[in-house]
Amino acid sequence: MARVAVQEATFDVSKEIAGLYAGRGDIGGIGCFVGIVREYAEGRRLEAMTLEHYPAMTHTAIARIAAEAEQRWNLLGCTVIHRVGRLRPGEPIVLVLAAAAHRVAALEATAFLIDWLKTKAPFWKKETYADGGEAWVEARASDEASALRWVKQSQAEPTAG
Amino acid sequence: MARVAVQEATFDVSKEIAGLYAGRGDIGGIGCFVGIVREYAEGRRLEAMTLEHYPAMTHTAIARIAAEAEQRWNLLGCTVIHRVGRLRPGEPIVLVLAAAAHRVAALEATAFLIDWLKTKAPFWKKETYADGGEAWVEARASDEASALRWVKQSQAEPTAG
Amino acid sequence: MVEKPVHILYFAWLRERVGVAEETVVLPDEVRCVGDLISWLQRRGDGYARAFADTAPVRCAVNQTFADFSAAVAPGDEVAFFPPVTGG
Amino acid sequence: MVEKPVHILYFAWLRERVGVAEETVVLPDEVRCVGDLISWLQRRGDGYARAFADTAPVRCAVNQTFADFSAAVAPGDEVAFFPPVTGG
Repeated sequence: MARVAVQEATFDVSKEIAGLYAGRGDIGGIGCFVGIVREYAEGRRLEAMTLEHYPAMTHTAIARIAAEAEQRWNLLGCTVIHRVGRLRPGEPIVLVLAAAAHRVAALEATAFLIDWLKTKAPFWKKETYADGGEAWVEARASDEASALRWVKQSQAEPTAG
Repeated sequence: MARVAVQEATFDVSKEIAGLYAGRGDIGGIGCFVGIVREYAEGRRLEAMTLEHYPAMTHTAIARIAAEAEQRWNLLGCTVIHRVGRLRPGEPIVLVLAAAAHRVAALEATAFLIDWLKTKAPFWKKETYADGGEAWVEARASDEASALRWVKQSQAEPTAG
Repeated sequence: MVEKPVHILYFAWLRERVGVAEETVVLPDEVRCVGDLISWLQRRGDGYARAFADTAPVRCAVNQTFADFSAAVAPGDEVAFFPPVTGG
Repeated sequence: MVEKPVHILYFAWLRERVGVAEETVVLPDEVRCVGDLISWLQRRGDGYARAFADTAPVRCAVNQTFADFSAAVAPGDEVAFFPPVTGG
């Protein structure tokens, strides 16, 4: 059962990683991704990035994505922490951890989780620029494509096996 | 220029991650892998894992691997810390961090770095079992295969492009 | 005629255009699916008309599950409208 | 005849079988490459013979760079012998 948190506060990566493997000997590797707010968006300097979400749905949506990863890669631990509210450039925004017996599963699951978070979890980003303007971030086709690689792989499995 | 360390002491993942992105706004994501000593090796319980290395060569070999990753994925930061000496099950053994503008580069570079560390860096593991026996870990064909995916990809690029 | 109270939520620029984050409305019986609800909302005022002028970038969830515009809307449902997600 | 002092290092089970971690040896002139050096070492004693009985799992580096058995060995070189690496 994954640890899922949606919060305004930042997170402590060391503490989250230690929480996954402390006191157990079956984990051989932990894959991790930390997303960070960048200072420039297509050439415009950011003052802040504000994350809105759908509270009644967010936790369930992330838990479903995590459960899918846990099952597909036999994970021995999984953590997803997504921040909401107003963040400044250089601040961490999301943490994904996937623990497994071996590194390939841990790293693949990490990539899967962040790809799916970007396309299946109800978050919306608004950029506030240093020049005073603001705009909602548009979904990128490349994120959709990244998420789709996992669908294709999944559909191909029965045929290949 | 990557941060490379070979040490007996453990490492602080949060501190290492913060060291990569603190004070800059160009990093969008950090991929990370933490390797951990597992308690069982093919059914035998481990008392300890001892890591030997080739001091005059280790640092240079890792720096070369990291430089390759930095160049291939346009990394904005890279850290490799490998522990040596006697480690107990459940202890972290290796840390790989790759920072980039976007997540795909960060996670691919992380996978590349750990694959290459396993096949190109002069470390040797000896397992000491709870029943008193000990044995040098043998290289696995699967690690060689994992490392080769990056060579193939590299060779295929000129043709594809 | 059956009264159909439905709770509606709006996120991101849909919320900004509609002007409210959530509301409970009582729908006429002929509103049977999300698509019907959108047509009904388009006639509800200027903000709604602007929010739903182009439905191509509009996504929805019924009772906290992503759904198509063909999804049924029943009394007591929670329907949310939003642009494609951009978290992570 | 040219004196050829070479520094040799052994790691993992090669070190254990040879019995020393490193040594400096003066090689006869006919030892021109790593392969020649292995043949020379195989006759140096029982530990060496056991260490190099099967060279299939033996890897080497010359001056801290991975090398083939065909790599040249020159005076002052550092040659290391070890099994396939298993770090990470």
